Amino acid sequence: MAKQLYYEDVEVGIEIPPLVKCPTTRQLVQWAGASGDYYELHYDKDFAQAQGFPNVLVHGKLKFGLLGQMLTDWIGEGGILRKLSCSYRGTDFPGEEIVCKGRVANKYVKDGEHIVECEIWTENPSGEKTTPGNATVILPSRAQDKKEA
Amino acid sequence: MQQASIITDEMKEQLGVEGTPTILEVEKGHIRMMAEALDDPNPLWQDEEYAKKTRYGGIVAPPALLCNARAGTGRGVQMKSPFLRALAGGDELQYYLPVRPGDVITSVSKIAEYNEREGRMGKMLFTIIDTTYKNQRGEVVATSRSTSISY
Amino acid sequence: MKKQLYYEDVEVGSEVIPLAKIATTEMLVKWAGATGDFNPLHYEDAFAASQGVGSPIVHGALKRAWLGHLMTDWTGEQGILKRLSCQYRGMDYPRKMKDMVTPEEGETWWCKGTVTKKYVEDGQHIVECDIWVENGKGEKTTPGTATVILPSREAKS
Amino acid sequence: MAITDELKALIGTTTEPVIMEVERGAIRRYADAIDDPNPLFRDVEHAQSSRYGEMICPPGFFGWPVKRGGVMEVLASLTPALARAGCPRILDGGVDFEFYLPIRAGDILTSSGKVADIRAREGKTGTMIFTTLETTFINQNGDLVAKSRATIISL
Repeated sequence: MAKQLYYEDVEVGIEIPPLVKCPTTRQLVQWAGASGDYYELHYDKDFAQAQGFPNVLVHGKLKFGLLGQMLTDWIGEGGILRKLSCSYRGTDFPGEEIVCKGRVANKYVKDGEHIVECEIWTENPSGEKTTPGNATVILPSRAQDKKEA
Repeated sequence: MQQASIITDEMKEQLGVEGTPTILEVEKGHIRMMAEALDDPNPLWQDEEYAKKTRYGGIVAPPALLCNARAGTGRGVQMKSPFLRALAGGDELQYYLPVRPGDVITSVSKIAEYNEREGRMGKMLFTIIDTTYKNQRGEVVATSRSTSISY
Repeated sequence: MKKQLYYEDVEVGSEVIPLAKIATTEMLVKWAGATGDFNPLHYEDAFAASQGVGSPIVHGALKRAWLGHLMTDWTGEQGILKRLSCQYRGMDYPRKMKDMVTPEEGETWWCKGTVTKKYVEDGQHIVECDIWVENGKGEKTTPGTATVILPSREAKS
Repeated sequence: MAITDELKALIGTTTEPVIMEVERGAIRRYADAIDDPNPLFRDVEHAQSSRYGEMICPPGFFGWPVKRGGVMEVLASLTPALARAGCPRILDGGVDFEFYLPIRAGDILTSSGKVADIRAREGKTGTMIFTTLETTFINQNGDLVAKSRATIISL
């Protein structure tokens, strides 16, 4: 596991380490099974084409899940994901790279919690943000750790 | 001439009405399927021995588990739309407590809002669904707000 | 629940109550998820074409599971399935979906069977059957056999 | 014709045991996938009041989805040997299950696989090789609950 991230390690503007993914049709079928979302748009090419798309689409919620992975990887076991929000603005297709990215937008201490707010998004190969959103995480603080020790 | 609204009185009556609760028994196998579908190797989702030593004290579910057709987000509510085609518009999850294998999550959804908009492909209906997820102890583990777009 | 079938209710030549099934692309994806068999032969057009089967085919094991459903429905909760065997002889192609709930018009598969033998052995009332999955043209694409133990009215009284 | 020495040597190969926990959700997903509404496979209350006392698995279901291993592992070593014997195409020929005891949700099954037999036969289109894979399923009490014999046809 990666080393623990602390509140003191982040500043407004810093980037979250990107997570690069390239979903395959197999992964979409796996997601359908895991999520119980069997909408044909995500595995039946003829169905997708009849709806005006060139190919089957990556599930929006799968992209939500990938953004979740980027965040849980980043905050480590000592961090808590409090909020994850995103909009499915653009379509992504299997076989194309999806890069999950993020940036710290705000940090503050409230009610003893060390809170970090981030902008997050997924990017397609043309650099378009197909899934913009935001997240709130609570990080451990070195100062607090010291006090408790 | 003013075009008729696609939001009918029948649809308006559904606003705020709590749907049938859906129950999700959280199981290790399901968490594993989810982690495999995300290709997320984090041992917190799968490795009991490892997870025991963390502050969670055992396996927990990845955030995506509750963002799931089986666990709520619109299950149990009567979504009405004049259109046949639908897409997910967005999801917002607030997490309060970890979800663990063995938990029984009851989720209750309601339609919070209908909005109609004119899009590139004609009229579109945005349906906003709010869901509350409680565990077997009645604790709220998460809430969500999801948008479904039909056109 | 359906009413219970007894050993005395069946004779050699009796029909197993047929069960209709419609394989759809959706069902194949559900099957992949439920079994963890993600062979692209069953959902990826281009891969299926490269394997010389034209388009995605129904999993053999899914048809086997249908035959299991045929037998457990027929024998009821008091019946015990002891053996199920089948061979994958012919390929079947799922129906596409017209919309999110309705399959397109097309083939319906029938799971069928007949009793071939009945006997009592070690106090058990045993019935053997030929079973098969039949496609829309009436071809048996998945023939097999099954052995069940049924409750007996005599033993009960 | 006879099978190659390489294939002959593979007869009797066993696999590492695979552990499968049988969970209710997995049983339900399976029953959904075959569109089987039987309440023994879905409804805990019904199943608990039945003679089984708990949700049971439909025939042929052993707590999937499983991680890789088992039969997949055998196939990985078989496939190249079959190709070298001149039969690179692999078809699933069928399966024969024997059920000894009901499998209930909560059971922990251990499956072990073995290459039981490899035979060659002359068919209409040339040589076909029939490989029989035998798998046994044992529950947490050490009881044999089921056995399967799967046939793989290579040509």
